[in-house]
Amino acid sequence: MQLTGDRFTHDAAAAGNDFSTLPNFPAEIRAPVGTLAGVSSFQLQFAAHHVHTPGDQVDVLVAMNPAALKANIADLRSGGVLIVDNADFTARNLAKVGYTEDPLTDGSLNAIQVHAFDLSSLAVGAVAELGLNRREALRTKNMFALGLLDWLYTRPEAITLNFLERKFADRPALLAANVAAVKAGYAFGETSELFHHRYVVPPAPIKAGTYRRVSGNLALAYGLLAGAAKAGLQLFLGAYPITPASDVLHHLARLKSSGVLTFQAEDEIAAVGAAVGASFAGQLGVTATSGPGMALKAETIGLAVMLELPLIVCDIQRAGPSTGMPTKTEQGDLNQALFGRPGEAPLPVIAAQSPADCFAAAYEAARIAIEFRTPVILLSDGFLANSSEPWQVPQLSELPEIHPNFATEPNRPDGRYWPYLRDERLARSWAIPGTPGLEHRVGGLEKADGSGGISYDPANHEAMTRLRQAKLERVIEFVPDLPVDDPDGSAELLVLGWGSTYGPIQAAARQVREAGHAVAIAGLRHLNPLPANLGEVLRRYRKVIVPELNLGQLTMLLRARYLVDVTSYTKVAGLPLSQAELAADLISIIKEDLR
Amino acid sequence: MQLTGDRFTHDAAAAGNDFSTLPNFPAEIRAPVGTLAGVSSFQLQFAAHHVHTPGDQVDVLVAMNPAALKANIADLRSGGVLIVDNADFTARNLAKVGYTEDPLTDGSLNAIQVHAFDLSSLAVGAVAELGLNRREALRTKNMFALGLLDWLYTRPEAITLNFLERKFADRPALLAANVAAVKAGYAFGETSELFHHRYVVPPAPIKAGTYRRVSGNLALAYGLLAGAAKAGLQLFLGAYPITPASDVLHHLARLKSSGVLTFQAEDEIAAVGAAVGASFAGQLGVTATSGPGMALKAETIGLAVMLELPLIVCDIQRAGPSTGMPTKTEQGDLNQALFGRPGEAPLPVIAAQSPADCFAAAYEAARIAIEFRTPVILLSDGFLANSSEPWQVPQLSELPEIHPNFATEPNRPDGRYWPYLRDERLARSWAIPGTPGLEHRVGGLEKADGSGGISYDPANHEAMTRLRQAKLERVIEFVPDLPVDDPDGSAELLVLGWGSTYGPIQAAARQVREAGHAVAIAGLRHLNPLPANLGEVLRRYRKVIVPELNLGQLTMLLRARYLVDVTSYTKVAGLPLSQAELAADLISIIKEDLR
Amino acid sequence: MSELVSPPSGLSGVPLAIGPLTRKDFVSDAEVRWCPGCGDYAVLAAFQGLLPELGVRRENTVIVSGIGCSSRFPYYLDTYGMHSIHGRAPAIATGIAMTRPDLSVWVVTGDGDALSIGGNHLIHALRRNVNITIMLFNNRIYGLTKGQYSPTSERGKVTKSSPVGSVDAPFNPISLALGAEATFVARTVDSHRAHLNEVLTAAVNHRGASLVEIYQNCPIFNDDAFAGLKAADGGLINLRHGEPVTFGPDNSMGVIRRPDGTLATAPVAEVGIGQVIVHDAHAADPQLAFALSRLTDSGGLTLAPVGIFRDVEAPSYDDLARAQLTAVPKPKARLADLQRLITGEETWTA
Amino acid sequence: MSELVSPPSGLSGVPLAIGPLTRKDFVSDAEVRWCPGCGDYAVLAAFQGLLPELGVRRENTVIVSGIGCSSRFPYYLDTYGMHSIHGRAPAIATGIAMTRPDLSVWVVTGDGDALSIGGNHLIHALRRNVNITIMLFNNRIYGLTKGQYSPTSERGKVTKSSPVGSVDAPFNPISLALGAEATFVARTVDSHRAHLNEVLTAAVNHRGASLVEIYQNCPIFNDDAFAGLKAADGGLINLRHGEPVTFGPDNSMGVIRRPDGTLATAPVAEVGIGQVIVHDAHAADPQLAFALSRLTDSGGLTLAPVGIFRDVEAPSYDDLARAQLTAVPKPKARLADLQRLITGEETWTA
Ligand SMILES: Cc1ncc(C[n+]2csc(CCOP(=O)(O)OP(=O)(O)O)c2C)c(N)n1
Ligand SMILES: Cc1ncc(C[n+]2csc(CCOP(=O)(O)OP(=O)(O)O)c2C)c(N)n1
Ligand code: SF4
Ligand code: SF4
Ligand SMILES: [Mg+2]
Ligand SMILES: [Mg+2]
Repeated sequence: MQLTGDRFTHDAAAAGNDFSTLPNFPAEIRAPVGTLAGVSSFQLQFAAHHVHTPGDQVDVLVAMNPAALKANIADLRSGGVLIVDNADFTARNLAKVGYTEDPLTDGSLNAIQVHAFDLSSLAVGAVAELGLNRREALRTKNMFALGLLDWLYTRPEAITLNFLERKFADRPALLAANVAAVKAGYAFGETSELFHHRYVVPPAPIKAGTYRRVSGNLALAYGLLAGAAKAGLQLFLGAYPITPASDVLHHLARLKSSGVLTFQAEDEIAAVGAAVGASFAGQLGVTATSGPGMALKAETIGLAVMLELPLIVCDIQRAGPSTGMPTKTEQGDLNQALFGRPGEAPLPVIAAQSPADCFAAAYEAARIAIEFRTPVILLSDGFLANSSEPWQVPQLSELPEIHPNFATEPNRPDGRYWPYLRDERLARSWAIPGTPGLEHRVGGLEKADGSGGISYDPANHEAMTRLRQAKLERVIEFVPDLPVDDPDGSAELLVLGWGSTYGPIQAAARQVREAGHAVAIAGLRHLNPLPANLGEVLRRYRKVIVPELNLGQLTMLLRARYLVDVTSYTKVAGLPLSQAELAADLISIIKEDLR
Repeated sequence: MQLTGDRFTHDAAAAGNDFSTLPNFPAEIRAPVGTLAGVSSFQLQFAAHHVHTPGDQVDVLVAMNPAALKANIADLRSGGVLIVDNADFTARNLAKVGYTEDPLTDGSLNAIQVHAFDLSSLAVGAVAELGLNRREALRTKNMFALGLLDWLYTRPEAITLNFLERKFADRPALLAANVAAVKAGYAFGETSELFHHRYVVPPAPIKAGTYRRVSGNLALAYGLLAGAAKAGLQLFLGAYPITPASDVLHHLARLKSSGVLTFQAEDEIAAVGAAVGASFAGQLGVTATSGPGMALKAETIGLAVMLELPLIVCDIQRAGPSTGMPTKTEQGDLNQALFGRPGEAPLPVIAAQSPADCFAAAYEAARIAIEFRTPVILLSDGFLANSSEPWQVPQLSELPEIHPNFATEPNRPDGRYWPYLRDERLARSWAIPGTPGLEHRVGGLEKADGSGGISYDPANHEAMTRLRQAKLERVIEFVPDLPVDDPDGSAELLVLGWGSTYGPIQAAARQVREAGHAVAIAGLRHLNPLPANLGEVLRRYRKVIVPELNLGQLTMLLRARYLVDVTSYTKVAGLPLSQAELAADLISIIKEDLR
Repeated sequence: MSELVSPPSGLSGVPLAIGPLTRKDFVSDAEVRWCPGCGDYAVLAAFQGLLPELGVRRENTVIVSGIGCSSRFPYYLDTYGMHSIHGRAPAIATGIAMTRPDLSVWVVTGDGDALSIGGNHLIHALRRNVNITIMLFNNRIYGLTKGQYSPTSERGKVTKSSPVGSVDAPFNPISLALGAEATFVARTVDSHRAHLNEVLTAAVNHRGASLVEIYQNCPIFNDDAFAGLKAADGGLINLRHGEPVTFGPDNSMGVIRRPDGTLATAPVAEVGIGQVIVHDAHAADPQLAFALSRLTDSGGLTLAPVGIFRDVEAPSYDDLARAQLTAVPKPKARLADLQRLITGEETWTA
Repeated sequence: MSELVSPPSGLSGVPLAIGPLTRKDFVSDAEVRWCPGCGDYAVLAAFQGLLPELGVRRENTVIVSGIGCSSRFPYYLDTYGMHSIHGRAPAIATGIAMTRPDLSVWVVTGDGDALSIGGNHLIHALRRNVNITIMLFNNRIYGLTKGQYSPTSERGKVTKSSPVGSVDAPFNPISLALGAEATFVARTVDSHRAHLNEVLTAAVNHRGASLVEIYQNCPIFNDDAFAGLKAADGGLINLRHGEPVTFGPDNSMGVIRRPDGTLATAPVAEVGIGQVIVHDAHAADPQLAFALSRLTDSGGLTLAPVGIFRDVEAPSYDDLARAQLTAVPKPKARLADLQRLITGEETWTA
């Protein structure tokens, strides 16, 4: 199913639709097929308008067996279309997933347009002549389904066929079979008379440019690499596999031709340690993990704060606490990112807002880390990581420059080198090994400002503690004012999200506005330091709602910082925020609280 | 010097004075004697009234060499008494610590009553007949100084002599020498005519009862043990040495006759892991560390939140970030305690307010951990850890009972056992290995409430996340309302501290009140959940000042929670809060801001 | 020593079952969720069969695991169990074993869990000789995170995280354990039920830390990693205490000592059975066990000794730690003692 | 192999110093702050003398340490250095070595730092064979935290944290390293400057991970821990490749192989020099090195081999990892390549 969804997404992209996808994997590696735990699904929303989420309720559901039907039917909207392969609807299979009656015949799906047929046999029949064994033949059913969907949505078959030719270039038998299956599916749509409508989804009005499809983890990997490349540094990733961050390692491990060094460490502590080492050596050290791994890295991140070295720590959040639900999404690590270190150890925190935005967020993280010599925490989450959307490919030449500004000369009148002399931004001087005359030592003990020598002087510690905080605040230079989307300026309600909630917020706002209400929305990318205009923005609205996939972590920050009585709106179900639910709640708030 | 200070403290205690001590060790193990880095000092405040800190400025300074003088002279108040051994005031020694002139003769100490004499020779002379070698003889100078101080403060020599008899019971030569030195010092005071006054400090008006002297780390160890004993559990400490927490391990390792098992682990992760294991096995698992170790324990603490098992994590805070200044104090880990874990992982946080209060705080931590089946973080700091004060020895029989309430029977109608069925407090059922019929599995994955089986159900995760938070909030049952010290109810200014700042706040309030101003003070012991009346208390005052040894961590919490514009008052110098500075600042706030 | 006393077993102190137990008593109602064909199934089945035979009470058995496919193990056994966090099971088990000598404590872990993130706890548990039995499922891959190479993968392994081949030299878990002063070290194979049984029984009866490496097939991400060994004429060298170390078809091959002192394999027919070394699992010194461990080829695995490399008596950490305690008195007396303790010697009265 | 090519040295790739360097060049201006009489002083002095002899540029030397008394080391050397956090130096050094083949990377650590909290990083760095040189100061105690027993302390050690004696069995760092596949393992003594020099020189010239255990006296918390060895007639067994392993007064003692294959010591006069084994540090197989490591008594230390136990050629991890990269093009071309990469193959235009 993942492949069918993937290719159908490309068809939507080629047709100029905007889209958003969400693959959904079982928690087990290969949970037995036909069980609820074993269902793998792929959700796609595409449209002629801007799309911000993979959608909550679906219009069309393709279910290949009873388990898939059971697991997903609740998401199909009333009146929606169900395409279902009934080949496996035996009593035994139905019972296995808890159906006592056959849902295709017991009337329970009356509110739905059901198209049930033996898709498996049709696919097997279509490839009958091609010499595949039964297992291989059965596998082509996914391509049959794709052909059928292509027909239903009036997509040209050519894109899929081209792809198959590339994919199976050296396996002609499989190529022929898959092509035959696609064509058979397409023909089935055309001839079976099961379907009374075909759909045409016109292109969405998106900015002119070259687009590609990208998932959050891939965009993030590219953003890191772009940052290193623009700074002229090697990218070094130290990582230990963990869901849903492992793909960052997988993507970067393939980029050896781009000079990326990846180090699969023995644990998360070694991973971040090696990244700190790489940065000390004058490269861009990065590490990527999820919540439990973040906890383990905390001590070393604190060291990087003290050393004042560039470092990017990517936290692809998953549902917690503890092992939690590793394959599910959440925004539970904001507090950990901001506060999860001993002592006062401030550092910049950036959150990506959409799969494609992971690129820009990672690039910004690199720019801040390198130019301010500071560790930066980059927050993404399981939803962004695996979800994909169109991405206007950036021109690297147009991205802001990044200057590591390595020290090459002594910086003291007496010809010495002091590693903790600072520039106007309070960023310290950065000399890397191999530079003659600038030999120096850094460490985790408190140091005298300027010289960097160990210091237990109370006044120095006081000054250094405040200086590290002041440096963090200088990062505001790279933080743009928060733009608010408030079309006619009449809204009394502001919905402020951060990270991945901004997609659903945008989608919900569309619904609220379509329902005739005014609502302002904004999405925070910079969580530390916060944008300079944020206080003013918050005070501008009668009511501020802050949706989060946690119990109100940003809310706490905003209330503390601005003393504004913002309202927390929280979901912790391991799922992306539901746009429909949010829209409904916003409308009732507008109707009731803001009358 | 530590021993002299220690014994002189006992003399003060015996005289019924209230007191507070602060030993100050060099960061290096044995930094060379005579260097500034090598100075070890012992600060003591005693009085006929309540004493809350070891004092900022001292009345009497005893300096045994130029380095000690240089390191501490700034703390001696103008007009104070300096007793100084001038034996080592050679040009070389003076130069070594940066004196270009001899401070005893250059007039720089004119504002001070200087008593300089060759204390070393006097001590050596006093023991001349006793057959010690020179090094041993010289060591008696500390006892000479003690004898002199005993004379100066009109203390009976007997207490010291008794102690020496116990200490040197089996080393008669050393006993004789030390006794001789004490007596010689006493006699020197009496006969030398150097001193024109003797002081008499009457007993302080303290509650009737039996008192002993106790340091924070010892009181904490006893509190943990008392908690385990009252609950009928074995105390298990998993620990990895770290300054300033190591003494908790050292103290408990000596209590083998009380059934305490200590485990010196390979690292902090193993230490807390073993403690979780001990709790799972039905004992009281405890771990003790400082900031860097806390960071390493975060993942396992999250596991304990998920398992819902008792666990006490003691964080004896030190100056950070990173390695920071290990021997110095700070309150920089409040945020880490509250928020330093992935996902939503709420747990109770308690902070001890004084050395002796470490007992009560540890006992409360045990009570909450056991009765709510939850990890509890207990915050102390380097100052409390090493500082000592009089402690009214509690009667164990009067402490509140602690009931582990182990499950012994199946709790389901069908005869099964569900480990996540809850009582009214939302505490889960706790069955321990060895109990027949209650076999069950727990783990870090999200679990179905009740049964505890692994669950990926979105609604269940939502419910469990809120339930863990709700359970934390039920702990309020054990949290008394915050008492406010506002003698005549006329104060407009509230000073709210937490943990170890409450001592200096009390001392400062005394000064402020003595200067004729009204000020209200309160000290928070429970940081999570916060006392029920806290919001009301904060709103009662025109201005609320929150002093902290960090950059305002409690302040953030209060502002977020109560939307009250509290004012942060922060010091991060690695030192306890200065009462004099605070008092002066409070007075000027009262005079200027609250006119 | 004038008398021969039988050494304490790993299970002494654990109460005996009252009635006979069966396999069924140890099967929990959780649905087993490994991939079809996973080697974990075979080990689970063998283990469920073994537990009732040990004769100790079900409720006194505790199984602690880390994270990984294999670490799901405790859920499938109706004993006390904990599915903890990645790599930390030996530390948690240490706390259990120290405080409760009446429990039989097992650790279930994987090659990633035990040797990558958990390597330090493993070697320290072995060094200390805590009375626990560790089952290390070595599939030479990270299963649960979908197939990255592990610290036991052969160099050059192509995985998602090593698309052009890994460059790490692998650990030999047996050598590592012996280097860490382990007192019981063994290896067995998922599909060899009788051998598994035998080795695990010896392991749990050993007092102190026992490490059992189990070669376990992961058909999804590292299929047939041990096929070369499992083949009828494969290179499994079965170690048995007191017996000559022979292997191969009709035991035609033997392990001999070369003139330089190191071990090597040779056809028995050529060297004569007299040259074949005799295994001594109880040798106080681990030199022989270590030498035997080196016969494992770390690459494609065509040769590997299985069985008990080392099984020596040594005081167990938790026994020693408990021996330092004086018996805890009854609650009342305990509180009175404690009251004396906290009151201390230097008090004064106000 | 038809040709004999000299293997790459641990220092190849590190630029040579232009002019001659002296000890003074390597002395930083930080005040040395160990206790009087601490063994660290002797090692520091030797090391400051050694560095200029290596011939590489001062600015291309990096010293990374963890936390502990010994870990103050980098501050006293005028090279690049990092005093990092407890136990993590090998991991940090790995990142440095991987990204910068032009640097000579040293790790300074203690028995607590390397073997307690940092045990996992140590064994993994050794297994991978990262090109770093690790100096492990073993004083068999935690110095900086004021004297708790460490993973190398003898059992029964009385310290603040073990008031009635520790119950842990200690690690033998050499055995542990060999069990972890280390390719260079040696031991030396703080006060034996010439030996220290020789061993460290060999270590840094070894390409890959080199572990050098240095017996270091802590006069404050564990005084004379090695006195038994250092005594004139003490039990230091000096290992030299290709030479018979003899020791004691007039080399009157020798190491022989017992009939059961294990090593033991015996008076040479009794057994004859022919029975004394000849050391082979370059043996591909670590069996001999391991056997030699077991001659160390783990208790009061009266016998301990010193010198190079093992020194074998094996590809270093960082060399292999870098070899997988294609050369990074000049900045312009690099950006153009990257632009192509991120644009990808399936684009569309709006
Ligand atoms: C702290 C932490 N880091 C990483 C992970 C992700 N993770 C889970 S299992 C695993 C490795 C599993 O490999 P192995 O121990 O060999 O077990 P297998 O699945 O092969 O049985 C990893 C990396 C995690 N759960 N927690
Ligand atoms: C995370 C962490 N845990 C604990 C400590 C405290 N600590 C500092 S050094 C040390 C042990 C030092 O022993 P060793 O490595 O043998 O060095 P030595 O001082 O003996 O040279 C410990 C436990 C720390 N700094 N950081
Ligand atoms: S991934 Fe491999 S180890 Fe994991 S359950 Fe599947 S077959 Fe077994
Ligand atoms: S405590 Fe020991 S190891 Fe540390 S500096 Fe002092 S003598 Fe050296
Ligand atoms: Mg595995
Ligand atoms: Mg040490």
